[in-house]
Parts: sequence; structure tokens; C-alpha cells
Amino acid sequence: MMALFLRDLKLSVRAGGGALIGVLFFMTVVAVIPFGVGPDLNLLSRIGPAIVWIGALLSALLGLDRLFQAERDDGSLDIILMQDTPLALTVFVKCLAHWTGSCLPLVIASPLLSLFMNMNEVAIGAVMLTLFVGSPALTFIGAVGAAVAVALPRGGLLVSILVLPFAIPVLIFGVSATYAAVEDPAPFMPPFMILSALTLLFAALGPVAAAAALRQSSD
Amino acid sequence: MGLNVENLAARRGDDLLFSQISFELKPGEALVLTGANGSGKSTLLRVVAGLLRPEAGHVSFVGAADGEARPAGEVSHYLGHRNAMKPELSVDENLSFWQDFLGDSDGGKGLSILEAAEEVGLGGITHLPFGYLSAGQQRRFALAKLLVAYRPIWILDEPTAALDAAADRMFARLVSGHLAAGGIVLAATHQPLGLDGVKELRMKGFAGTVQDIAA
Amino acid sequence: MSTTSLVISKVTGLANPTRFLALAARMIPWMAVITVLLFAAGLYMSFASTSDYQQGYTVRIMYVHVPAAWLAMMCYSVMALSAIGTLVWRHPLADVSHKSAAPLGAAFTLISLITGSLWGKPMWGTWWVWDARLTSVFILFLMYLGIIALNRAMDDPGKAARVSAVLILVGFVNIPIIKFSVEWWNTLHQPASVMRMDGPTIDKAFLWPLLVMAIAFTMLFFTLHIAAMRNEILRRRVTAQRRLAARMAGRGEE
Amino acid sequence: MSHAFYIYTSYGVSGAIIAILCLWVWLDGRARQKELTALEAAGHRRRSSAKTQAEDAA
Repeated sequence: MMALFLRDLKLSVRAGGGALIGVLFFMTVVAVIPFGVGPDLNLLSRIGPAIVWIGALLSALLGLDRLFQAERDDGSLDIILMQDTPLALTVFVKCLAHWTGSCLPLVIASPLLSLFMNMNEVAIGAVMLTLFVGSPALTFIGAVGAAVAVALPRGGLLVSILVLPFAIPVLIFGVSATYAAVEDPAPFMPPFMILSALTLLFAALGPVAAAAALRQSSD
Repeated sequence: MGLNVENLAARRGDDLLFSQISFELKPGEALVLTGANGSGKSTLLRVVAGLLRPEAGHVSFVGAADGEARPAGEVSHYLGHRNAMKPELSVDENLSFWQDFLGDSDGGKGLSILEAAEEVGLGGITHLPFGYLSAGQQRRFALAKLLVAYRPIWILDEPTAALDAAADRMFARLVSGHLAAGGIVLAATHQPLGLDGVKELRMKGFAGTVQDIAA
Repeated sequence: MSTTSLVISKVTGLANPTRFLALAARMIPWMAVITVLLFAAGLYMSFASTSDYQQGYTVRIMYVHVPAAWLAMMCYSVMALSAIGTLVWRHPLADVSHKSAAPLGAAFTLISLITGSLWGKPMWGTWWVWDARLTSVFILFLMYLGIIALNRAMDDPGKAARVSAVLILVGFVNIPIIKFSVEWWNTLHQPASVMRMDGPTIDKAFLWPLLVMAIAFTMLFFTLHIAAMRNEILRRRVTAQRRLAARMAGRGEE
Repeated sequence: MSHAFYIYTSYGVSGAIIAILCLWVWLDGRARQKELTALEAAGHRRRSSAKTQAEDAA
């Protein structure tokens, strides 16, 4: 399993890998917002956490469609399906590798972008923490979409459409936990705990569902 | 002992590709599937490998060690039309990944990557990215993948596609070596493999519609 | 026969880079030493200098911020010249030059953005404002990253060089925008005080350390650029050798 | 926060980025250099082994 993790990580950093593209997309999405809403610093700092979260959500979805499609295109998926190791475990490891290669850079880039949004130090820390905890859920949900769309020729866009509705709860609690950290009356812990619970839930549910979808899709 | 296939039937869409296919392969035996394009060779192989669900019948493998029946796919190598190697990674990285990921089945041990590369006649170039190689070289390393992790059953779909005459001989040597060690080979091809004493199953294609089997 | 002629044409193609490699091997140590000496002098001068009555000690950030920003633009200009070299003369060294300059440019732009933020916080009370100068520098940073991503996404270095050369030349419009943004728009960022038609307005006490640091940064850039170009040439040779090795391996069998 | 904090952070960050850059260029150069020498060594070996094969055939 370690071999699979390392191979997927290597593939995401090698030439043509998605790691750099994802971060670049994240920066570009966040950077165009001030052009749209105007450079009002107060407004930017108010909507900042939401913008950073939405940007991270969109960039996290960007490379997901290749998660299983690339394996299918070169025939590796067949061999992975045949093994007696539980398929859900294999999917889980692939998700972890994808998260480390594509989502962790987003988490690391988020403080820089939060500065551009004129957010204060507490808000920056909160965004980074909630993204760190919440983004694995996005990967696990996305894995289900990627597995469903694996056999489709142009599944890329479809994956995003399938996945976005399920990602809404993660977005809601991620953003509300961030706001709770900044604004005084609302407590930070309840939404943050729900966010963590969501990640754990999807970590258990996502690989199983994705494994079932992969089994159905083979032909 | 060996690979057991009973009354297998499979379909593509509503058409039944084959039905009532039964055969048994003991250790050291090989079966070659021949037939025209679209006669269901690949489908039969995928059903045996457990990648497709059969319409009827079942496939099982009984190992020498425990005597228990288990799905044949778990103890098989499957070499399809595509090589299951990443062009971005080097040959060495590809092979060592599959070696670690697959592991050895009971009753045998895989070769080291260096030995496997020597076996397929491409010893010196395992450090090259897989994408740099020609189609024939890529196919040879896909065959080397069968050697790095031990599996008693080899399921090969058009294994000699893109191979030249010298590589054909190399392939025949690999297969007879595997058979001599008590392995089982199931291969689909439309060209002679240069193997002696193997069974042959001629696939005819289209065996009726799904309603026939229900009746 | 055909492979031999191919090898010969490859060798003549590499003749220029070969001379470059020899030159680079001799120049890099000297340039590195000069860079280190200049940095030692520049750092000493900048920490020994007096403070500005308006900006206090933070004026010392200027000694890294301004040279880095200046290099961010100069690096892009070097890349644009190389891009012309790629498109007009199809010189192999030009491809190598603009490909290996992109990561350096991105790094210097990042330095100028970060030090700018660290200067802006005590001076303006905020890390970042979306004014014309800062925004255009940030866009420059994104362009550098885009060029790097484009270069990495393509397998064939020759094709990648031509496509990214076009992108570089299109993006060059951003450079005058950065340069004149402080004059064209009313921004928080202070206007240029060194590079002016009517001579520098900056106090002599700040000018000298700034100049030494600017020269040190420029030397650093050229040292790194030549070293990175050498790496890129070596990388291409490795690739060529590997392809050759793959072809030879097949022939050895017969 | 004191001004010294901003000054030293900016010098520190710049120094770190430049150090990473220098290290990357240096390590990249060494790795490529090593790959090239390894390839050349392998090339010599193969050429000589091919020659012995030809001699065997003759």
C-alpha cells in the first residue's frame, strides 16, 4: 500500500502532474475576486474566508477526474481490481496520496491568499486549520464522483457537477467555523467538530462507495 | 487442483457471446483461445480474471497448499491490451511498484527487477522512463511484470501484439518456463505462439441472445 | 546510415551549447565569489546606514525589496529577449535561457511581494492593498508560474519553448504597466525615486547601499541563470542520451 | 510589533528563498551531472558488450 501511495505522489509531482496546476488555479481564482467586487479592504476581509474556501473547493475538484481515469486508460485499474486486498482500502490510499499531492499545497498556499484578502491573523489561522481538516472530505467525496464517471469519455466536468452538491455541507461548516473564530459571539468548536465529523464520515463512506462504483464500471 | 471453469456464459449488451464453456487446467497446462475478432476471446479472459460478471457458470482455482477454492482473479496475472505502466515513471519504478503492490501468491517467488529485465532481454535500460521506449520494448517490460511477482495463473490477452520474431521466441521461452514450474497459462491470440503441446479452444462467437439461456 | 547522419546533425546543434558549458564552468565560480563579496558589502552598508525620519528603521527593508522588484522585471525582460531569440533565430540557447529564467523570476517576484507586505504592514497598516502597482506585480508572479507550468506540461522541449515564447511576449505588456503604474494611477505605493529622468531624489545615505545591493542581486541573478541554463542543457542531454539508449537496446538484440 | 521584527523577517525570508533557490540550482546540476556520467558509463558498457557479441558471431 505504501508503494501505491508513493507512486501516486510521484506521479502528481512529476512533469505534467496536477500539483502545481491546482495551486495556480487556486491563486488565480482568488486573485480575480478583488477585480470583480472592487478593492474595498473591509469588504474583502469580510468575504475573504468564504472566497478562499470556495477557491480551494474548486481547485480541489480540478484534478479529481484523473484519479481513476488515468489508471483505467493504461490498464492498471484492471489489475488493481483483481487483487484480494479490499478495494476500499486501495481507494482510501489513493485518496490520501491525491490529498497529499494536490490538496496539501492548497492548504499551504491559503495563508498567502488570505493576506491578499486583508484577513487578520486569527482568520488566516482559522482558514488554514479548517481547510486542513475539511479538504480530505472533499477528496473522499470526489473519489466517489471520479469512480462513477471513470468510464465516461469526457467525465471531467461531470465529476465536478456530481461532487459539488455533496461538498456543500463541508463548505458550510468550514466557512462558518472560520467566521466563528473571528467574530466573537459564535463559538468556534461546534462547527469545527462537525467539520471534523464530516471528514471522518466521508473517509469511511467515500472509499466504500467509490469501490462499489469501480466494480460496476468494469467492462 | 488447478483452474476450473464450468458452464461459463457471458454477454455483451443483449447478445450472448458464448455459453456452456467448460474446461479444466491442471498445473503445467496451457490453453490458447483462437477465433475471429469479436468472437469473445477477450471477454472470456476478463470473466476468468473476475473483471466481468458471468451470465452463468463459475470460475474457481484450487491451490496446492490449502486445497480451498478461491476466485481465480486473485491468483492471476492479467495482461490486457494495455500495459498497465506509467509513461512518466522509469521502468524500474514501474516494476518495483507492481512488485510491492502485487506481492507473491502462495507457492512461488517473483524474480528481482534486474533478473526480470534480463529475462525479457532488456537488462540495461530499466532506468529509462517507460514513455521513452518503443511499443515492442514496452510490451516486453509488461511481460517482465509477470515475472516480478509470482502468480500461478497467467491470463494473457494478445500478448505478442507489437512483438517481433525474436521477442516471440523470448515469450515462448517465458511461457514454457512458467508451465514447467507448475503454472497455468490462458492466452488469447490470433497468431501461433510457438508453443508445443497446448490445448486450443476455438471461439465461434455469437451464441444466441440472452433469452436463449433463460429458456 | 540514417541514424549516423542524425547523430551528426544533433552534434552540430549542440556545438553552441557545448561552448556555453565550457564558458559556464569557468565563469560560475568567479561570479559566485563576486556575488558573495557584493552581498557582504551591501548588507554591511545597509545595516550601518542611518534611518529615515519618516519611515524609521523599516527603510532597511528597501534594500532587499527594491532590488528584488527590479530583478523581477529585469528577469522578465531577459526572458522576453530570449523569446525573440527563440522565435526569430530559433537559437537553442534562447530556449534554454527563457525556460531556466522563469523559476528565478518567480522567486525574485515572491521576495519582492513578501518584503513589500512586511514593509506595508508597519507603514500603511495593512499587509496588502489591491492597488495598481501591487496587483500588476502579483499578476507578474502568476505569469511566471503559468510559464513554468506550461513548460512542465509539454514533453517536447522545442515545442514548449516556442509556445511559451509566444506567451512571454504577450505577457510583456505587463512590464511597462508595472513600471509606470505609480505614475499613471494614484496609488499608495510611493513613486520611483532612483530610476528617474531628472536624477534620483533619494538621499545619498540610502542611495549607496541600495545601489550595491542592486548590483549584488543582479550578479546573483546572472550567476544563478547561467548555472540553471547549464542544468537545463545537461537535462536535455540526459534526455537525448536516454532516447538513444532506448533505441540502441532494441538493436542490440538482432 | 517592533520595526525590528519586520526588518529581520523580511531579510530572513529573502535569505531563505535565495538559499532554497541556490540549493535547488546546485542540487539539480549535480543530479543531472551524475545522470549523464551514469548514462555515458552504461553506453560504453553496452557498446563493448555488443562488440563481444559480434565477435562471437564472427
